[in-house]
Amino acid sequence: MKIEVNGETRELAATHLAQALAELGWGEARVATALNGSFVPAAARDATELSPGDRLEVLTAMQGG
Amino acid sequence: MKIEVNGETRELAATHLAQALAELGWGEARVATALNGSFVPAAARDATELSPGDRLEVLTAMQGG
Amino acid sequence: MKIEVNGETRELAATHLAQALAELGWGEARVATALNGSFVPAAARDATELSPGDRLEVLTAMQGG
Amino acid sequence: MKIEVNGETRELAATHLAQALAELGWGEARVATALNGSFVPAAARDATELSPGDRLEVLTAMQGG
Amino acid sequence: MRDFYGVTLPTPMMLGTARFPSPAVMEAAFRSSGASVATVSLRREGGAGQAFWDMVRGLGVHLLPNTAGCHSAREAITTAQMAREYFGTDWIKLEVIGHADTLQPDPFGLLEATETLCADGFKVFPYTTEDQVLASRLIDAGCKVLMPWGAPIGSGMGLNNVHGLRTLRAAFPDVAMVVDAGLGLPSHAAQAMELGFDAILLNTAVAEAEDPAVMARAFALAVEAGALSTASGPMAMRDMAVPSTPVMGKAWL
Amino acid sequence: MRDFYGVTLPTPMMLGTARFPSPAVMEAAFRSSGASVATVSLRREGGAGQAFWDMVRGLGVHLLPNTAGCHSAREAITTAQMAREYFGTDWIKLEVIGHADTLQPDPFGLLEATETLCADGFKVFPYTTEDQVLASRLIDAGCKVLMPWGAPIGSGMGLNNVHGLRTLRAAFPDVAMVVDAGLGLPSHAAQAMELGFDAILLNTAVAEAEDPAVMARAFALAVEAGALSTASGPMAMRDMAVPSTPVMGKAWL
Amino acid sequence: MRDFYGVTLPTPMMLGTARFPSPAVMEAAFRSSGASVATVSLRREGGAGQAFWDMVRGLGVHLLPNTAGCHSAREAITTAQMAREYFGTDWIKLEVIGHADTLQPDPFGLLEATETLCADGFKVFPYTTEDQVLASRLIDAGCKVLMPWGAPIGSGMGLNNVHGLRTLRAAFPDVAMVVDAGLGLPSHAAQAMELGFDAILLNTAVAEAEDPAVMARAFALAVEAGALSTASGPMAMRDMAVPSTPVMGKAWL
Amino acid sequence: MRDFYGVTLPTPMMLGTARFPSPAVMEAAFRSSGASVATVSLRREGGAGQAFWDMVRGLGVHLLPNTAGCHSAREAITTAQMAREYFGTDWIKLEVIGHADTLQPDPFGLLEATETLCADGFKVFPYTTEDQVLASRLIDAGCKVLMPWGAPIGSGMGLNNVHGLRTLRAAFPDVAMVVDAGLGLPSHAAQAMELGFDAILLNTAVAEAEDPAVMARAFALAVEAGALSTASGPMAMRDMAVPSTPVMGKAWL
Repeated sequence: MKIEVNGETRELAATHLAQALAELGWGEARVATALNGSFVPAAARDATELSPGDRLEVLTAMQGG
Repeated sequence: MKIEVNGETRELAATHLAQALAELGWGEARVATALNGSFVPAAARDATELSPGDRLEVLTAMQGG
Repeated sequence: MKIEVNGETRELAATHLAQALAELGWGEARVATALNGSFVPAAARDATELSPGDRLEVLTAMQGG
Repeated sequence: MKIEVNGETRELAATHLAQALAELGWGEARVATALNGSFVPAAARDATELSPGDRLEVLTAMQGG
Repeated sequence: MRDFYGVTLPTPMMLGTARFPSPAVMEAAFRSSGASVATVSLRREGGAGQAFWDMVRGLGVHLLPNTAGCHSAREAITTAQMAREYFGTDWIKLEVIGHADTLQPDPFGLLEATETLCADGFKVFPYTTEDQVLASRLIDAGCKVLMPWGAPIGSGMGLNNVHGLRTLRAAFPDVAMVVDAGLGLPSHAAQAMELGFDAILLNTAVAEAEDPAVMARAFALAVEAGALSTASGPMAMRDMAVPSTPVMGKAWL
Repeated sequence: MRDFYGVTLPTPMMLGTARFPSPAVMEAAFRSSGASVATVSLRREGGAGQAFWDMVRGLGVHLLPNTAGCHSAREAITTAQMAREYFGTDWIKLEVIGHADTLQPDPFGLLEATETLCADGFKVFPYTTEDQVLASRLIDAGCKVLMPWGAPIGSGMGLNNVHGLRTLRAAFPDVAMVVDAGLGLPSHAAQAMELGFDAILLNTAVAEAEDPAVMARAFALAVEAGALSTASGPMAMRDMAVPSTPVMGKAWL
Repeated sequence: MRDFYGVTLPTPMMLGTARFPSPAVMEAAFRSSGASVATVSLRREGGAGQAFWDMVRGLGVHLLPNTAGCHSAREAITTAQMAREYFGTDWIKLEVIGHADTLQPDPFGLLEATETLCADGFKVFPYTTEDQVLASRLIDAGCKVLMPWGAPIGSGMGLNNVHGLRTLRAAFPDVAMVVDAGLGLPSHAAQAMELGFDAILLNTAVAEAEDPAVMARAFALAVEAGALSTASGPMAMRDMAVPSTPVMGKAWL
Repeated sequence: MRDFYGVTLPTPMMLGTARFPSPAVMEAAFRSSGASVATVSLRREGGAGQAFWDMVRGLGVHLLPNTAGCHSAREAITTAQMAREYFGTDWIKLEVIGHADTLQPDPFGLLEATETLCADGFKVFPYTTEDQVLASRLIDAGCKVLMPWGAPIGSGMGLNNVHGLRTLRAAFPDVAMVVDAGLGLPSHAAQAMELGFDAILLNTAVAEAEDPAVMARAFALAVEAGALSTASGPMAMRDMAVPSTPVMGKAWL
């Protein structure tokens, strides 16, 4: 299905968030995730289903002031 | 009944606000009134019943900054 | 003789300051004069002799802050 | 003779500055001297004659800002 | 000058009526300053109200009732409603005090009361801080006038946060703004107008001067001076000297 | 107001005549401000002198010739002598410039020229710094007026050393003092008068405004405001807030 | 020094990690300053995250994630939750920006997000204004630390409202306070500590210096200087001079 | 750091020896601050001189005798000659006081004494004002160091005329300059160094602190901070905010 990942539309085979991260090459990466503006803890990624048009944010550490 | 007028307890015969103002000698005076913290317009004074323990504020113009 | 008037060298026939002013066209003008850095009052212009190379300043009113 | 030492009048037998310092108990002390407002170097104390009424200042180190 | 809820004031000066040594001195201050707005309040009837009411009406200026001393939105709203009836005006100088020592506005209570009163048809003059976000919320609520403080009420310190006031002024060029509270000297008032504010409101600096009528006049002249300065396009400040008298034609002496 | 060598001025404002876009604008600035003194200079005759002389006489104000641009006592003295004859006044605004970038007074040349000119019967208005020792020497030399700078000429920065100016003012309470140079905005002028100075002298801030006549008026109002403030006994500044509206009689709502 | 949610910091300096010319220069700045807290953020994974994470952990300082760029409480809350998981800390520098030009805090969004996050167990470091009423609401919500701004982020202006900051400090003597944003020079940082603040947080003034490591050291020394000054009981300021060298025993020469 | 008549000082801090509660506290202040110069004076022998002399020699710092309290060039010259012999140094902190209340330098007496002493081989450290013309005359007389005041001695007000000091610093880039007198807090000292001065001299602010040794340390850190800041190329101040945390990559939440 098509979902939006960090602002870009992607076609994914995954049906759950954990799979999506793996498919996107972030299976092992240290990231924090939010789906449609709500935080999804790492522990909940396996059980989190995706729907077409979902907005997924995958964030990581960056410089800050 | 006993009601509190401008912070002082008064024994009044009046049962309505308009009567109370007259009884207090403010029948003709230019004043603004609030009962139990809520504004009572002049037009509503006749119809406004008093209950024992009511808190009546009778205000007038004063210097202000 | 040659004298310097307001920074410019001039050839003058005059031998005295008063004549020089007339020759320069300032006979009637309201001006203040200094010769070689010293003030020459109007009353002293007739009697003030000029020498070759003298430095004459002829000043007038101007805007000032 | 009488001379003024650091603001106080003293009767001294000494005729020269070096003797005066000794007589005042400052023979050995580290001090700087001025006579009548002028500096007298240590080397000149022996040769410096005193006159009645002289003003002698004998100074030493003190706190300063 | 910008208008205040459709009213164009003859002078950019608003004056309080409190703390004067006598009513006569207060009237003299209004006359000498030409102040066009007088702030008033409501207090418990003690017998003096009618006389004061007659006197302030006699000043022939716009009355601006305040909600001074109110520490909650509810108190301020009720006071505003009573004031509207008593003084016969929908103008209200809305004060919701957040702290007794600084008498600073409570941003939360102020916004709550403003929203209620604007919805109820009041023309709110909110006593506020220089906070730009609060200002935008008050404007969204319906305010067409803002009254940021210069310094704590009665302190006479002048403009404590010039950068903040300048930023506020620049952020809302079309909103009428009055510097209220904290002015102590005419130069403070002139500075406020030079920053582009539209008027000032003061009380203590005039009422507590040895000669209030003269000080009121001094402030009136200062605000006019500041307003004219802004209107006349001031020179740009320079970091170096520039001779005013022309150098050209200078004699060699 | 203190007098200036026996002359009482109608207004505490002195205005320069330089850098205006046109003579007409300059005249308008004098009219709108009611300035009571005009500063003028002497330059090499280029033909325009007579017309300017007629015009400034027409202003009906006191003329104060300056020695602008002089970098030595000798130059300044000769210029002063020429000015006395030309302008028919023994008033002289004595400038002995010490540095071309800052146009700051040269304390040494200024004192030397002042001593000579006072001895020669001039009424010297020395352009000086806020230096209190220099001031006392100028007063000893015969000055009854001092003109300390606020900031470098033409900078418009205002009062760079408020503490120094306050100290100078307090040190010589009986000497007339004019803040000269550096004022950029009316609030600067009001502040100078609030500090107790007796007048201001300015030029660039008015002449370089987009509308000089209006800005001149603004400064005139500001100096009057500052003077009235000083006369009316200002309140004392406080570090804490004090309610203007009385707390007594406040309703419980 | 006051503690920060139970943590006593070795130095009263917090340093941002952004805008440095290189990671190596950033590390040098942390080493030279001994800063004890590093602020970090979360951004979209672009590949560089892991390396930065390894590097900041290597600094051996406390990490303080921020919610920079969030303009609503909801955004800030979600970002805070993600940061807690990623960085493994319940410390959060809470920014809810109210205006893009000034980057000033939004008092309303900030309070809303603070109440939610405190209830959710976060240790909130709110980026706030000097507003005392807002401060008391944040403290009521559970904040044990406040981070008032000195001036707009990245402006380097220093402390724009000294009176307001002094009042805030005095109002809540037991709350740890960090001056955050706007510091441009070490003297600004020393002044903040002299006013009684407990630490400073800065970034741009260090990162944009020509030599960030040296500037970081300069700020570290300045905050220590200010803290020691407050601890050592400063002299009272006087309006008049007092000789340091004793007059007694002065020679008559 | 610039040198002082060929001497490079280990630290840019000079400390007075007066007004300390005890000699032990004074020694502690020198140790804690690492001050590299101690100012001393000469007074009438009362018995305590030898002990003080032994003690200050024991500090292991450069001694800088002063002419404190001298109100004429003649007095100052004689005092300087006595000091050179007593302390065995040709360094002299030359004070010629012009007024008892402000203890401000007398520009005329100072220049006269400076010319005499420089001609006599002294290395003069003149206590002067920010006056640029006076400064140029002192430099012409042979001074390679200037000591402009920040504020009246012992007032603790800090830098009263920042613009004047900045102008002075810029006018003579190659002359060593020490801000002397009037500093009250470490932030004042840091600011002086940020303005480009080479060192500070202070006494009262340290000696009158409740804990002089700690305050001395605070000032030492502040001057080092200011010096490092100047060396590290500070950011430019901006009038608007600029986010430190990058906006790029910000999540949409």
